[in-house]
Amino acid sequence: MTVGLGVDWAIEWLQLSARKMSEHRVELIELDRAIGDSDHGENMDRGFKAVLEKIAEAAPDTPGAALKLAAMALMSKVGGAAGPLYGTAYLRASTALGLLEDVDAAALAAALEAARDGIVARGKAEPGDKTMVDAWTPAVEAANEAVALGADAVAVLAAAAEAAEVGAVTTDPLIARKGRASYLGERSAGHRDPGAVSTALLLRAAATAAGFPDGEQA
Amino acid sequence: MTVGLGVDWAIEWLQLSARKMSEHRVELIELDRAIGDSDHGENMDRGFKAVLEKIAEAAPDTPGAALKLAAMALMSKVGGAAGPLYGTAYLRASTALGLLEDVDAAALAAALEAARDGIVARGKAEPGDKTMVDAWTPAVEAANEAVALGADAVAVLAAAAEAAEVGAVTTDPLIARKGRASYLGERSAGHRDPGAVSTALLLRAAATAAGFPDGEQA
Amino acid sequence: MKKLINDPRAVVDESLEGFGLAHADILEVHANPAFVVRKGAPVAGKVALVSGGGSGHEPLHAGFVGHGMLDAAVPGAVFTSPTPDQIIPATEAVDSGAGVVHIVKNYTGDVLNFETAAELSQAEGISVRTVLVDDDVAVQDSLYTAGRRGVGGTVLVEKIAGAAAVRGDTLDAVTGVAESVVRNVRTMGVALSGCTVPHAGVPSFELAEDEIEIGIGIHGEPGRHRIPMEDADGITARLLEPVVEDLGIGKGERALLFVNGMGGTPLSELYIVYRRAAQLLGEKGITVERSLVGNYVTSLEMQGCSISVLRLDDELVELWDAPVHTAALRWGM
Amino acid sequence: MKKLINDPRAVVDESLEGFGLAHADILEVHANPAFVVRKGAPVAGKVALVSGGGSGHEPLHAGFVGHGMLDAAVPGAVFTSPTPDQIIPATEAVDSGAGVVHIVKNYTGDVLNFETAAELSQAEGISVRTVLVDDDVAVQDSLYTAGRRGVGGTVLVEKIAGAAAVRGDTLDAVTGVAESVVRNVRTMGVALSGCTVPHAGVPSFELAEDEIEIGIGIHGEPGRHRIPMEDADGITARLLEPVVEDLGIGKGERALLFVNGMGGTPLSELYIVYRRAAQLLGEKGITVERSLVGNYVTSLEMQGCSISVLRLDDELVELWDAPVHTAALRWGM
Ligand SMILES: Nc1ncnc2c1ncn2[C@@H]1O[C@H](COP(=O)(O)OP(=O)(O)O)[C@@H](O)[C@H]1O
Ligand SMILES: Nc1ncnc2c1ncn2[C@@H]1O[C@H](COP(=O)(O)OP(=O)(O)O)[C@@H](O)[C@H]1O
Ligand SMILES: [Mg+2]
Ligand SMILES: [Mg+2]
Ligand SMILES: [Mg+2]
Ligand SMILES: [Mg+2]
Repeated sequence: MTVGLGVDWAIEWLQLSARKMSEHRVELIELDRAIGDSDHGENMDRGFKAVLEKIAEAAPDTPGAALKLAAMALMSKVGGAAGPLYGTAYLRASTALGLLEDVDAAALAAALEAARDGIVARGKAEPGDKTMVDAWTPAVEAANEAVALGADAVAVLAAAAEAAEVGAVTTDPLIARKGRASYLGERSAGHRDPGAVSTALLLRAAATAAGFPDGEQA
Repeated sequence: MTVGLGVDWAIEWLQLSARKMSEHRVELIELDRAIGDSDHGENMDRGFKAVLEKIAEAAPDTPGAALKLAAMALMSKVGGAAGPLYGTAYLRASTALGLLEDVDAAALAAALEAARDGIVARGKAEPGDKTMVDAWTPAVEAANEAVALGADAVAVLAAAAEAAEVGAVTTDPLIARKGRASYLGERSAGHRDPGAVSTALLLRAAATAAGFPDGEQA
Repeated sequence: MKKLINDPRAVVDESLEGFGLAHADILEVHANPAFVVRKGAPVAGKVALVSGGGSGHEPLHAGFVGHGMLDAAVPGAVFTSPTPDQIIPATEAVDSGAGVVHIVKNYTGDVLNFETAAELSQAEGISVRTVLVDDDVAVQDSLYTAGRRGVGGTVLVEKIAGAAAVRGDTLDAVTGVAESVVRNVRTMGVALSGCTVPHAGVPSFELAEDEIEIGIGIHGEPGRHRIPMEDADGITARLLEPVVEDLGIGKGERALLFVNGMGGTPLSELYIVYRRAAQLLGEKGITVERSLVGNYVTSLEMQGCSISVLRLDDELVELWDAPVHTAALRWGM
Repeated sequence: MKKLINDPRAVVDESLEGFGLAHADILEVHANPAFVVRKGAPVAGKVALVSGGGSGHEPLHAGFVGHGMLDAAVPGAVFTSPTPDQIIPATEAVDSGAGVVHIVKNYTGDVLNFETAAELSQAEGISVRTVLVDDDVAVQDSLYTAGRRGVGGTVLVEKIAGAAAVRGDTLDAVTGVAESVVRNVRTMGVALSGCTVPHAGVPSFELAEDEIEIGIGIHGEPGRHRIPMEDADGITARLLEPVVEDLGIGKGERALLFVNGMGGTPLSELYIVYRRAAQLLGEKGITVERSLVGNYVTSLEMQGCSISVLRLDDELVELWDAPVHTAALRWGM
């Protein structure tokens, strides 16, 4: 018997992520159209389709291996800003998980933190810059808090997803200082950051894959 | 005392023509837009503005001289198909009038016929080809008939104008075989030929300048 | 329709002025009457080439003035052929005594105005030959009509005849080369949108979101028929097949393939059309030896393209490859 | 929005395929991953230049692959920067051992992807230098933002650095030349209409009949502000003044003036803008010594233009004039 989340969860997460990116493709394009260049949904959809293919080719045997596979696929198929940022995030998370076969709450929170730190290291965005960091940062904080309160892995993911969703909404009034939306200056206010929304969708998929009931699915 | 139309009539005709081309500029553009290239009104307006300038520069002293002046201005400023055709028409009419100071009914009809023949010689269009020839030909016929019936110069012009107006309307159902509208083949049917309409306007201006009451003016 | 212009009636003059400023190294722009002459004209002993037509087709014709192509270009108002009082001084400015070839697109207005100009120039002692370009297969040719239009193929006539003139060909020989290009080139075009003549202010025609015009000319005039929108490969076949058939080109022959943009279509789309056209020619056993892809004979900002095929032989290839230095076409120097 | 395409997801690949067919004499197109390499690469002893970015800006960058300019170009999806797995093999294909300069437009995506590619290529033993182009004065520069965008000036960087590489400059010297072009060029753009990304199917932004966007980039993103439509001379002044001011160019200095079309604007209008820009520079006592007018860095079928001014000195003029032979820019050979 395992106490944490195994490779099946990781694979399920990535597959569900692919489904979500496809379902929300148009929404993410629309968000990006308002303050960017209309491609975020297309990029993420293309990237996660590639992740599915990679998984079908060579089934990974640990959660870390699954995330590494995803990282490589995202880096080589997404392009734009999101590709390297998500690629780095998944790669750092994979490294944090190492060869673990079962991921417990603490390991999960550490992996999320590593992912967020990777994004910040590459993109140099701070919270409040109106980027995916505004979804990742509250997610990491919520995950760490949940661990401190003794939550299990599923609850950690649920807390992270919830916080990321709230974080995405909080980008609405912000004036972008990083990424393509920053060119709009004050005109970027009043729009939600597409990368923050995709982050929330991906973390929600992680919780759902772990068995946490998903409002959108129900 | 003179019995026919003198240089004052000719100048008045050209000035009124310029006014008419300006007033009907948009209408002629619209007609040309449907089956041509949207420039006939612009071309005629530009051309007759140049005629006005020429007249202002050097006042002609016979009707023939006035028409020659107009011919040169039209040839050098209208361009397109209409420029050379009207240029030739006015030149031939001028030649037909020679040095006459007073133009009587017979001389007028002969000048109109010379104008029409010039257009046909240059453009090779036959009646029914959906061109300005479909306004000129009935005008010439009506003028000759009026002369045969003993009409005076004013009545000859009125008859020609009336016939040209009817002629223009008869182009509606025709399929164009000459000019730009011919490229449309059957799609040219159901539209009035812009050159036939400008011809009718110019001949109406000739009658009005000669003192015949103009419905449009009243 | 927004346009980067000042006064709609000043469009041609101001644009020519800018053109002259940008290309002062190779040409001069004359105003009142408007025409463009290459630097160093007349070129001693060389037959000169003059072309012209309505404006709105840029870079045609002024963009092809320079070494190896036109000696002068005569731009009319937008979509309106120029007048003799422009064509005559342009003809005089470039004649070295070896004679002048007028390259005229077959439209009533162009034909008539160039006819008058040629007559008057001849009367002044200049030998003038006229070559009519009528490559548009969308129009049925007939003795009783205005005949076929001159469209995209005009660029190929100007380039190749220009090279023959540089080679030292006589007036009759240059005329002959130009005529042989006319005989061997066919074109057909499609519009995805109309275009707006500045002085008119409204589009020449309107197309619904799912309609295209097949067999258009280059003056914003509607085409032969309107069909539902198709994909690029389908449209390419519709344009190419009549071109190939009318030209009667087939297996074992050599061709130049020219995909011309009408002004508002991205270059990337022209290459998608080129791809399919090249494939189709390949399937017919025709070797595409030379190519040209870009906006060369346009209709203002119209979206769409035309496909031209020129049958090649060794001489035409050599003349095509010969150096040319104009604002819009340049190689070998 | 009608487009001459087949499958929206195949646009880049099919267009590249057609591009490769049309220009097989000077370059090769690789598929999966997609990149374009000049014929004869790597050129022994020569520093190589690689650039890339999202597609939709044609002819940038693939149109500038060839002698005297880029050795390779790496096209991403439409408006999406390419990925390291495209950039790395392109870099490897052109390195002769003399090193490779990556010319990168300053966008987060381009910077990050080229960064990864450069790191991994370095690890494989290739010396890579990166030059960031950030010429767009519409964006306020600041340490706390993504910084200025790379736009029209990129063409000038590629041409001039390419000539330095042909001259035999070392990796550091070519990098230095590219950086000096970046330091001396500024650009600002305007849109009269948005553009439609094929996979999105709706315009990137909508403008009313009497509105224009000032300070746009090249990805269909909205600009800094929206103003009522003005005439060409007014718009030209609005674009040129901040360019001149930011560049700090003035009386007695020499310049290259580049009026770039965004794809859907007729060439004739670009010359109207050029005319006014040249007049304004003249009034300031700045000598326009070189010019470039045309659609070189586009945003699909967007209507609008950008104006770039490059401060010239003898060396830059010499490098600009040096022979170049690419699909979209060619002279001297
Ligand atoms: N410097 C950055 N740090 C973190 N996230 C960023 C940064 N720049 C952009 N992003 C994220 O990337 C998203 C845009 O991704 P995408 O549209 O795929 O790429 P691109 O902007 O290159 O078109 C933005 O919504 C934002 O969340
Ligand atoms: N061969 C011809 N013979 C007589 N009239 C003609 C001929 N071709 C054209 N036209 C007339 O010219 C008119 C078009 O003139 P215009 O629009 O100014 O010139 P273009 O057709 O060159 O744009 C037509 O409506 C027609 O009446
Ligand atoms: Mg984007
Ligand atoms: Mg017309
Ligand atoms: Mg016309
Ligand atoms: Mg992008």
